[in-house]
Amino acid sequence: MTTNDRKTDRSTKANSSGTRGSSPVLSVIDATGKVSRSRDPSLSKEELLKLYATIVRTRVMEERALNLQRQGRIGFYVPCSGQEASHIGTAAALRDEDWIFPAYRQAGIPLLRNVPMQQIIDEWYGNDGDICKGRQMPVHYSFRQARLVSISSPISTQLTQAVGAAMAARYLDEDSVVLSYCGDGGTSENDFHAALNFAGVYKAPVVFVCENNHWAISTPLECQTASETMAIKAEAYGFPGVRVDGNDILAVYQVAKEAIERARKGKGPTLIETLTYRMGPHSSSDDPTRYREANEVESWRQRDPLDLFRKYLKGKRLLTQAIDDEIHNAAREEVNEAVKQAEDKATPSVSSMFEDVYRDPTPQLLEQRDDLLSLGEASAGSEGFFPL
Amino acid sequence: MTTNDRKTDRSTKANSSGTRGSSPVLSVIDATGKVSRSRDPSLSKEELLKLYATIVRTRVMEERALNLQRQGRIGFYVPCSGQEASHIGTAAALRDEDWIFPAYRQAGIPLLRNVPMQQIIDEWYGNDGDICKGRQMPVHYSFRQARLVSISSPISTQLTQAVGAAMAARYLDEDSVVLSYCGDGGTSENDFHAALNFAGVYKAPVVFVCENNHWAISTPLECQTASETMAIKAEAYGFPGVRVDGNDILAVYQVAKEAIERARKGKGPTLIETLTYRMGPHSSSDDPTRYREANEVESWRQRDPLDLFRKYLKGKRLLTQAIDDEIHNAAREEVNEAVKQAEDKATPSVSSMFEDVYRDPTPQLLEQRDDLLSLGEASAGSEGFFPL
Amino acid sequence: MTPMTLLEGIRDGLITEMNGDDRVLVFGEDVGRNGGVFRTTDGLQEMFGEKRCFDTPLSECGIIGAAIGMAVYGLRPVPEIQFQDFIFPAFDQIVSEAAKMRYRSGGEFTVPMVIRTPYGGGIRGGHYHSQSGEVHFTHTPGLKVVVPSTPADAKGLLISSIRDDDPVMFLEPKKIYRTLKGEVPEGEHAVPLGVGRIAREGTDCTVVAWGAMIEICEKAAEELQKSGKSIEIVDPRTLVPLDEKIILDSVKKTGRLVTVYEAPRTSGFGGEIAAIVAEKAIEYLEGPIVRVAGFDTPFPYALEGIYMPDVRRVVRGIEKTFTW
Amino acid sequence: MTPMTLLEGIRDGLITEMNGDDRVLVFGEDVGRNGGVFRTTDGLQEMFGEKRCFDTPLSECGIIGAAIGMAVYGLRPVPEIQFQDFIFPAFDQIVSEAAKMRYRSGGEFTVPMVIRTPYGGGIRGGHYHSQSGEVHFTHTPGLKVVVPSTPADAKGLLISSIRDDDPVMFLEPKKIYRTLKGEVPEGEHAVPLGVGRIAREGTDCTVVAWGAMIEICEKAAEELQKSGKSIEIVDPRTLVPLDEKIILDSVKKTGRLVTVYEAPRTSGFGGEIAAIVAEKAIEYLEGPIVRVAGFDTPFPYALEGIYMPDVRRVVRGIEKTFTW
Ligand SMILES: Cc1ncc(C[n+]2csc(CCOP(=O)(O)OP(=O)(O)O)c2C)c(N)n1
Ligand SMILES: Cc1ncc(C[n+]2csc(CCOP(=O)(O)OP(=O)(O)O)c2C)c(N)n1
Ligand SMILES: [Mg+2]
Ligand SMILES: [Mg+2]
Repeated sequence: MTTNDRKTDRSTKANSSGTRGSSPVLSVIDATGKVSRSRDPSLSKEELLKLYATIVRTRVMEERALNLQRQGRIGFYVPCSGQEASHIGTAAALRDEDWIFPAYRQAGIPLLRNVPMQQIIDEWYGNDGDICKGRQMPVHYSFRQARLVSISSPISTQLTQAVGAAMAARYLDEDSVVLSYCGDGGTSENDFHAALNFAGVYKAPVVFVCENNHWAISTPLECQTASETMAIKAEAYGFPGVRVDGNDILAVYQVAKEAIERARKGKGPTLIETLTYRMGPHSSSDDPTRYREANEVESWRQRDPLDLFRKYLKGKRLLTQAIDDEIHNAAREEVNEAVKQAEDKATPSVSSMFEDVYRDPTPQLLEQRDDLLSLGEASAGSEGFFPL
Repeated sequence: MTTNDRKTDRSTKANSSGTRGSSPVLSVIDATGKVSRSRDPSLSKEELLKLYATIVRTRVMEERALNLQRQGRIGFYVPCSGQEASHIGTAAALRDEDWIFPAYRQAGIPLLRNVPMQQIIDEWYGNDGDICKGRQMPVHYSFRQARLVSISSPISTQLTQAVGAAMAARYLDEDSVVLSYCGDGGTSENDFHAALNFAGVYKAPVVFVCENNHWAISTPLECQTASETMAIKAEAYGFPGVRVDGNDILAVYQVAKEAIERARKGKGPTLIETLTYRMGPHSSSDDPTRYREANEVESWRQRDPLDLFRKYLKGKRLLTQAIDDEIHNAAREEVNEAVKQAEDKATPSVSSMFEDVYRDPTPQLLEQRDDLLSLGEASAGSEGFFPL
Repeated sequence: MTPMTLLEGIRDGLITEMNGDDRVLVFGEDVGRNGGVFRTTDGLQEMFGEKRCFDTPLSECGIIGAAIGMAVYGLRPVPEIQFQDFIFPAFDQIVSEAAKMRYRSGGEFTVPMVIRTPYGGGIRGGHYHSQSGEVHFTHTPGLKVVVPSTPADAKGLLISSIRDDDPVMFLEPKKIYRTLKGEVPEGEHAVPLGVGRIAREGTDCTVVAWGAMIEICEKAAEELQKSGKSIEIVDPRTLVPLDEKIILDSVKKTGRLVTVYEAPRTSGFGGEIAAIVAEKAIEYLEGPIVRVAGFDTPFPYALEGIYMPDVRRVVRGIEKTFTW
Repeated sequence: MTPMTLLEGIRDGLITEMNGDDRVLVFGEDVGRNGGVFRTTDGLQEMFGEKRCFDTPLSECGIIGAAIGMAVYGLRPVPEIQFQDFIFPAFDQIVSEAAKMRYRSGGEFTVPMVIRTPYGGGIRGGHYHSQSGEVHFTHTPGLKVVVPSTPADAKGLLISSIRDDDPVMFLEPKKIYRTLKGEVPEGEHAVPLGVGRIAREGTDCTVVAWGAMIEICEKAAEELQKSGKSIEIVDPRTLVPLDEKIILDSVKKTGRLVTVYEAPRTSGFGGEIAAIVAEKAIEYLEGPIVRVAGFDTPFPYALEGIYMPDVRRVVRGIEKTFTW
């Protein structure tokens, strides 16, 4: 079946600033790093540098992750390079008490929310320091201390849950807001529809961020939907949708701030579409050269959100080369140290596999555990049954 | 959780003609039965009278069905009174070779497509004349000869299937179009989203009719969605949505005709929202006085699609009282005769229960059948094991 | 003690928990204003207000997804799915999300939620208002699966389910919603999960059944009593966690086992019970383990009475364990 | 005969049927341009064009719903679900629609469709890239359930499935996609559905397994051979329809039965096989029926190797049928 003859322009030009069709795309930083004054969210120097450092730490962490994966030291990785501004910028507009239901490609958020690097990297290794006890693939984090809810693989299931959490917050008369993410592919799933519909009906204090990186693995946007934009989909649910240049962290922050405050005031949900691009493969198992053009990737590299933000900061004289180097070095050291520690940790115990299925294990689980353990003991002498 | 404070006006006034919000509602016949000339689809007298007779036959058939149900002679019924124009008008715009994937509330379509009354009423009884072999509840028809695909209970599942059928038609270079129905409640389901999205992406020759009767059992529209209209939801999928007065059969026909021809020409899908009202209960198990106001029902009764069409036909001198009586009498007789015959038919055989699970029964099914039958024989002498 | 139907027992359980715990919310399609299509939630909206008992859009996916989010946030949602046959649009949320949340987060996030849903045949509901899908849930680690068979248990098990810290599938045998009456303790009444009951004592053959099948088995046992066979009926009450001991003890005593269930025979939960006994107590068996179940066809309409296990088939099933 | 991996066998089966029948369409997430995330459909889009092999939006519900509509209209769709773990958004379409279409329409409408999907552990995929959900389908009358365990069967069973007039769940053991190699007949090669095979002949104990578990059982059998125990391995190939006879005949010969499966133990398909044997051949059994299965937990990541049945556990399971 050939899809719709429409051909989407995935280059940065179509998306950067200005309008496409009837949908304006908000952009704050221009290609030279200058800012349109009227829209500058006017963050303090500390705030700006924390955002910058978070992007850098995310980038450094990821480079290492892909390396470790290639060396077979961790099993899998999902890089987000190119999309850091999109999720770090949106999450930065939250208050600490607000909740996040992420997808799997928002690696910068735990760092932004001060989750120790060690906890993140322990998760990659699935070692006994991992909060998730080695039960999930790398990048499927759970950080309660950061109000970042457990990530799963099925696409978009977090969205309806986010709405429920927002309804709960409202029921409890708390004024926290819930932020949830999905990809462009994620808009096609059942939960996207149910979530936005419920959010509209109950006016839940939730903000949805659709990170439109133009691809769902190898599936291009025009094969995902014939909708003019992702933002327009919000109209089908009775609330506003906005488009923003997802590589421009100030624009992203600004748009998120407004949507979050709207939600907090009881004015209901917003769908934010961030236009962005994943510069790397879908995951460590993916070979993007099979399905996309080098020049498309290159055109987006020219608008790397890290470079763009650096230009802005340097232009404003908020960042010197020395500070930049320091940030990079600190990040590298932080990662090195965490990797070292993670590699020294043990695999979770065999009996831990039977925990947390329920609050209290059923008799069946205890029996299965004991049965398994007895086998281990019986043969431990010969070849060592539990190799991990 | 209280829903959105928005309060939908469900009265006919808000919906009849003119515009509501930004969405125009197409209407052709006014309250006096007069027609806005420019939009009259100019059907022939025969065509108009067939439409009229189909509404009457549907109405007469249903009155009888509810009666039979109350008497315990059939198990269940789902009335569509008030909505006949909406589905008969849309389906009438099809060609014979076009396919239909209905929901359960389009009882007029089989009649329009010349399915014998007997086959319909045999289905209510689930007797051995029933095409479905007594396997489904009443009103879950399947009429291959009318290209009307088997109806199921789960809401909106027919919509994605309709898209697949339309894709198949296009793949086979046939120019048939597929029409599919759902209710206002049905727009909230997973399949609504998937279906419209696929239809948009593949530009499938399919037309969706959302019969917005303002209620999903006891759930009012404002609790179903915060969307301004149902029609607007089409924009999220990149194709047009239109609203039409669903009680005005000429308007419905006109809108459907355009959408169907559009689809046939390869221009893609349309979502038609027909504004209508079910005048009776959701089903024979439902008591609508628990949840809706008498005056709301009354206001819609004033715009009964049968009366409206009659006014039009009489105004145009296409229908005399004598012909009207004849149509009614013929319908009554047709129904009486079919009921009589249906009641004389036997229950499907016990062994038929094991057929059609697969093309050929598995050994397991044959064993289960024989085992069951052997029990029947063993005890047939005593109290008669198979009472049906 | 008050005489109640099974349905009233459930309603009483809901009221008890809503009174006792503000975090308990009831919602679903038509549960509010209409009080549920079976009237299980009748009057709850008036009693507790629209914030605690409300109608939802027609989306099981949304209902369960939102319920999970509420539970994660700290509430105790009790969503209703109108018929178990209509749970499948929410199946992904149930098996991929609710069931795995505690495990995958190392215990950080939990889903204390009770999904109430009517299941089973007996109301002439045909394909889509009659199915018994318990196995889809018993095969999903992380879910508990509860099936009451008396009004008192309906209340008591529901209360325990709502107090439980894990997601519970609460399957209500709709056939006996109104036909089964019994004494129900007033106020607080919690029947623990994981503890079966002997519905009838006997010595010659064990029958394991649940929900609406219990009364069929009781009639079959009466019938067989006439020919001197003493039948023990075990109602596990909760399929997960399963009280294996009560089943094994009974089989060890009687030497015979029949399982009775409404779902299609292949891969039904009675097969699981047969497999447990064939692994752990085969040496006690004096005959084959017989299953009396629905057939491996979709649930029919006109022949519903033939499809569902009835007294004759149960009697014959039991007899087969004696002469084979 | 050509040496192929299991994955190549599947691809060859697809090509054979696409060549032979214009009505065969292949689609799903990333199956077109990318040739599938496992490369099972590699090159098909070039060979057959975008009309016959194409990518879809990220919606399993849409993929299967549309496939059903195509099948009803007269095509033979072969949709792919990227991982079986992700089939649940389409579960309603599969169990409520595809499975029941023929029955509910009295045979008027049918759904000749093959849903291909990789299942099972062994690739360190954690919770959501490792599950074995066959029971959800074996418990749904109207579906056939096929699991190949050799490259030749992968091709031959797939061809039969595509030619079958009913909906088939074609579950591909991804663990052995590339690791298992074997000779595959060229061109037309159809292995009938419903006919099991003896993967290894033996006299002392029957082991029933399928998919990637066959090779584990073969290793266990080798191991036990050393101590003089002769193990027969039965691969049913299709779980529905099940070749009961080949299982019962084997058990009658050996007097012992072990079932091995990756899915969680409770309500797994090995329990169904145990139940069948406990009903139909209990008098031949000389020991308990033992199940070696996944544990009743979600599928773990770091401890995958411990979770999945391995040679040790299978050996011990078999030994239990001798000494208990
Ligand atoms: C329900 C489901 N179907 C399929 C997959 C396999 N899968 C993982 S990521 C992905 C693409 C997601 O694309 P998008 O939503 O655009 O997010 P992105 O990866 O681009 O951030 C797919 C198909 C899945 N994880 N879950
Ligand atoms: C998946 C699913 N959920 C719930 C039901 C129960 N149910 C039957 S009809 C109905 C309301 C449908 O409302 P709508 O779509 O507006 O159609 P209408 O009945 O008004 O024509 C509900 C909830 C169902 N049949 N299927
Ligand atoms: Mg994407
Ligand atoms: Mg409606």
